[in-house]
Amino acid sequence: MVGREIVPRVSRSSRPPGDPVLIVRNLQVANDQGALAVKGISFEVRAGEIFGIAGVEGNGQSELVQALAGLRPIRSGEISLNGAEIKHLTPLDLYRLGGAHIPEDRLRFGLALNFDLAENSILSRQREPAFSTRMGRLNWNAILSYARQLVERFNVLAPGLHTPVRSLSGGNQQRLLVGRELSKEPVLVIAVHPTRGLDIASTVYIRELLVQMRDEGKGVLLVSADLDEVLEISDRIAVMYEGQFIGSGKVEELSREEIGLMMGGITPKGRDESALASSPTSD
Amino acid sequence: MVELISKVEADYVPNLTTAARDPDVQLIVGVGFLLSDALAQVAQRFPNKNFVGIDTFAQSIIKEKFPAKYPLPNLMDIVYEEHKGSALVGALATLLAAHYNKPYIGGVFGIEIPVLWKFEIGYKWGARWATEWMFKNKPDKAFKYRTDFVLWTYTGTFSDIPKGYAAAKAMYAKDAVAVYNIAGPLGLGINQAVQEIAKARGLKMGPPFWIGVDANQDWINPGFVIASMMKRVDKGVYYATKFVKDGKFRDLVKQTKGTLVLGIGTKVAGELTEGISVSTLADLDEFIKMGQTAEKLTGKKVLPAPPAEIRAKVKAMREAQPQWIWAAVAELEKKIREGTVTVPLVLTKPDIEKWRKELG
Amino acid sequence: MKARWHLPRPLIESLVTIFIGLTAGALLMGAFGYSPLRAYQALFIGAFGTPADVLETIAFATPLMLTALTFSVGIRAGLFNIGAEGQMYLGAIGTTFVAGMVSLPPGIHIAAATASGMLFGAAWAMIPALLKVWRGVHEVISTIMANWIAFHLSTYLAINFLGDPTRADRTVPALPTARYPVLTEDATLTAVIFVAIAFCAAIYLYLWGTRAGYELRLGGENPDAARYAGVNANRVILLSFVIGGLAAGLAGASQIIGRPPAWSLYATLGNVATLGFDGIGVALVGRNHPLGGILAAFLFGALAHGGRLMEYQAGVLSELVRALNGIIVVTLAVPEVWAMLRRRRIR
Amino acid sequence: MTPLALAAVGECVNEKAGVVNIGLEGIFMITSVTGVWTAEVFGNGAMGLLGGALAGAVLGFALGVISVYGRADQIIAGMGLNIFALGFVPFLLISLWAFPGIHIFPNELMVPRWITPFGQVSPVTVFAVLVAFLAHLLLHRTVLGFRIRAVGERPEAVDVAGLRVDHLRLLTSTLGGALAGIGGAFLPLGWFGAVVKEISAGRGFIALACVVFAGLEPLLALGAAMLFGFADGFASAVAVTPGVKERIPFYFVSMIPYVTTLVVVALVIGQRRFPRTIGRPYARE
Repeated sequence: MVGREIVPRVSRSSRPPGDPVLIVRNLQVANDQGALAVKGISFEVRAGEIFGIAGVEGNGQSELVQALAGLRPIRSGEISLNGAEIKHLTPLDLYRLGGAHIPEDRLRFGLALNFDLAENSILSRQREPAFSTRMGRLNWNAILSYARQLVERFNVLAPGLHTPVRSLSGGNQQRLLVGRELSKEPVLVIAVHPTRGLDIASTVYIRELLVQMRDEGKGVLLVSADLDEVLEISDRIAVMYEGQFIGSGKVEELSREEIGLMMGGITPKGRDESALASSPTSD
Repeated sequence: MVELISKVEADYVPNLTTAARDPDVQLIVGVGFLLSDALAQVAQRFPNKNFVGIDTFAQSIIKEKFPAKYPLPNLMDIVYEEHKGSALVGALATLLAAHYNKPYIGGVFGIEIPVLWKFEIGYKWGARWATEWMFKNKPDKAFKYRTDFVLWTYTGTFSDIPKGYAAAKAMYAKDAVAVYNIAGPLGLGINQAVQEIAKARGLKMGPPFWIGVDANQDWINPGFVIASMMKRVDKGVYYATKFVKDGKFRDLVKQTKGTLVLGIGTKVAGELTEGISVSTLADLDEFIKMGQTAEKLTGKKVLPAPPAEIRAKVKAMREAQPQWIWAAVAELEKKIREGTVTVPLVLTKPDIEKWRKELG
Repeated sequence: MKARWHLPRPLIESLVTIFIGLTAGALLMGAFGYSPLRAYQALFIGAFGTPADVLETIAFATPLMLTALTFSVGIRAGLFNIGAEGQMYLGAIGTTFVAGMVSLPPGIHIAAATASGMLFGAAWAMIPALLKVWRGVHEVISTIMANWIAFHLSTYLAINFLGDPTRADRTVPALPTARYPVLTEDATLTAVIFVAIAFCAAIYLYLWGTRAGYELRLGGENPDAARYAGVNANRVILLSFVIGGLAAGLAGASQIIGRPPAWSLYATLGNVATLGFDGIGVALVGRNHPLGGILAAFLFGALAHGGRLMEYQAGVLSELVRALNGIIVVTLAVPEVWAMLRRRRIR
Repeated sequence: MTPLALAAVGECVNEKAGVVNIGLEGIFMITSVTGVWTAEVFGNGAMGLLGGALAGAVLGFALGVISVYGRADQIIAGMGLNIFALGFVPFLLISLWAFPGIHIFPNELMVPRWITPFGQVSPVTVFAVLVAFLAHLLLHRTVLGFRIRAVGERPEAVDVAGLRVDHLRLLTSTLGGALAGIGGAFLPLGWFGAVVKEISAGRGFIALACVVFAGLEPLLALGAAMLFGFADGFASAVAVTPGVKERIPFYFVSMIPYVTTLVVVALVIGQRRFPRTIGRPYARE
């Protein structure tokens, strides 16, 4: 990208990661045309770490994440989320088991533009007892106070809670979305291109939030086409190329150039894949 | 005279009210049986205005719901004896079948609403009468009435002309000699079917024929419309207007209990007031004249051919049929007028079931 | 409390489209040699000239707000349910059956007849709904085919099972215990108007006040976001068709047990025909909002009722009112008109 | 069958370009009137077909402008056209000919039919078959056809390639309208012998069903039109057969074309793929 402004780095503490919250084994996922887009991928995301997936867009990242989020059927393979084995994952399973999902395209998946801010603040949380009764009535008082809380906590600039989300700026839309997902008290956060198209302040802020999540002991799966972002906040990195992980390792072990080459399909060291399924002992 | 066309039948009350509120209006005419309830209601609200319903039975609603008011003095239903007219054309078609040695006659109906049962059974009854007549008067042509002799179908529509075409085509394919149109514009579909055959065989005149309904439809395709069962709505309106003008309207309502029957041989106050007939050449002339007036008024062509040509063609067609056929139809008409035969009037489900069992 | 609904802009937009529709109508009338001024004057006087006319206008509005609701709920769920027509026929059949053939105590009878109409309407709506869920058949095609099938089926049922033995033209009339009370002698308005308004209001509360309503609207607003939020798309389809069918069924019921003088269904379905189609325009002018639909229904009721005086005094066929309806619908389909309007205002 | 085929083939091409015209029914209705009117003005049935085509083209063009530049919801705009026609046609009938609901025109204005050994065939029917083949060739064998298909699938690519997305879509919707217009004019001039206010009786929607059935392939659409034409004729033939009507009430026979449509569409729909941007306006990012 040309003319990119310098984004201040996010500071982070280092802490040993905990148990895996997401285990993926031999996952295969097809794309819309029925061709295999994810060709047998295995990895883990552990509590207290950020696992970054880098790669040029269109190498299967979208399909991978959609499969993990229950938005796309799995062709084969296994997913274990927070200790539960799931064959046919649905979005509700993800939320129920403590997953949060910041989708790649906030306008397509994450928000309903003509709904107002309050309504968007419970999107995907509408079934939680805090927001709707057992009989199915929405608890507007709770929703409004929760939305107000989100707005304050995540610095969403909006004229009011009844403003349609369409009229918010991109950064504020994303703050609302990220805030909503992170306030689910998740054990696993899946974040895809979380800062794409945002202003600097929002970008820094959202990266800080993700790091903060990690520091609070949650697992974060970060998928981003922005190599700087991946390098900056990830603990471990994998590079995805044509539906597979072409290389991976701890962030300290990989150079920028190395990753850049891998993104182009070139594996300088011919790394083996064992590093991916890293168990605590292999550290 | 102002005409209000209702698009939704539930509008009828407001429609009639709109007309009744006009201070210049003395007589409000509603056409169609669906107006009955509305007429009964509005006529009560405007006792100074006169109301006439064509094909309605508003007075019987009054009788049922407000017996004390029956008959309402400012309301007249005009009903027609379509079953009698249908019997005449049924006989005509059957005699033609005998003459041309054809196995069937046909009838194309609209939506099966009970009102059409009158036509259906009348037509079939006339057909059977004709077969019986032939045994007595024309034994060489005589055949026994069969329940499949009349091909008939309800098309479920009063506007989708191709349905009329398809139904008629199937009937002519079975060599029906004539098809009776009881579905308004669908007659044009029947006409299409006839024309197709005429063109293929290079015919200038039927058979095959079709039979018009309500208005005189003989001019639509001269030479192929053997006759029309005419129901003169215009006469009904004319009588009603005349009664109002002569100041006799309310007296007549009292005399007739509010229902004026126009049919064959029907009389009011000793005067013949008929409204049903099988079309004649004279009727055709009258309709041609109306067509010419319309052409003058609108500046548009209404008639399919020059009047003299239409007349000549129809005349030639009529004369090409043997005299005994017309005589037989005239005999039936006379018997109906005298009351020596009775055409069944079918309006209910048990009746239609019974008659269909008998006549097919 | 701050208003949840920003009425002014939609209201202005609706008024502008109506203005466009009326202008186009005036041009049509002018082109065919009628006087638009006289016509519209008659139309206005016809609709609002006397208190009785106002009530009659409201009577016309009653079924329209319901068939509009059918379309609105569909659009809110992202579906084009143009099957109100057929669902309404079946609703009329269901109501006629309970109102005319079943004896029940007063009070209960009205309720049962109304409910039966609504259920019949909803049942008929299940055909396109299930075809959509099972086979993905586009609802525009299936609802329109279902309308035609409903026409023939209802005529058949009306004549063969519900026919009045003494009256050839229509079904058995509703028993007096099943009739909504007439509000005034001067108009055909009955208490069914309150039921209609209450139903619209209830659906409004349902759509904006319940989880299911939220999910339904989300499904229409953004199907991907709905999937993301764990909303079952098939549930949304079924739910929106059921609500739409209930509304259309109630519309059918309202014309049988809530509209004098016939209190029955005509064998040609003439006293309900076209009310379903007219609901589409009403819904769009009402911005697909159940409460907006009520206002728009009054407007179209006025056009329909005023149209007759227009026909009577200015000689303009009242069917033209439906052409105006069509122009208004087309105008409302074009978002750029509003974009242009907004740009102008900024300038 | 002829009007169905004409409208369906035109709509196939139109939908390939990504534009949906739900207003075919309305176009049928309006062009049936304009067709007869032109025929009467010129005293010639063939001119009437032209009059129908012209009015259809204007309506198609108008819908195209609304969809392309106005970014309209095409389904709602099309329904609007249908509703408009429902009111406008009766108004037109009475305004033009001072007679409510129906107008019978002189017989010699009927488009003549060719007499062949297999029965009578209207030249318009032959034309419709020809059009289906031409549309097939256009879509699959010509550069223009390739562009039309590309506009439906990847308008952005067509745009980048320097072609006008808007012009291509206007072209197809005008063409589709014109073909439907010929079909509409054919209804009275080649078939019915009169105009009535509900002349098309749902045929516009059945044409749409043919398009869905055909998966936007003109030749299949032609086949579908024949099938539905047959279902219609079959219904009428069944209705008159003695012995059948006593057992099956005609009401059910009348449903046959509509039920056929529903069943057929439900059966094939899974195998049909439609252009990616169908029904959606194209906006440059």
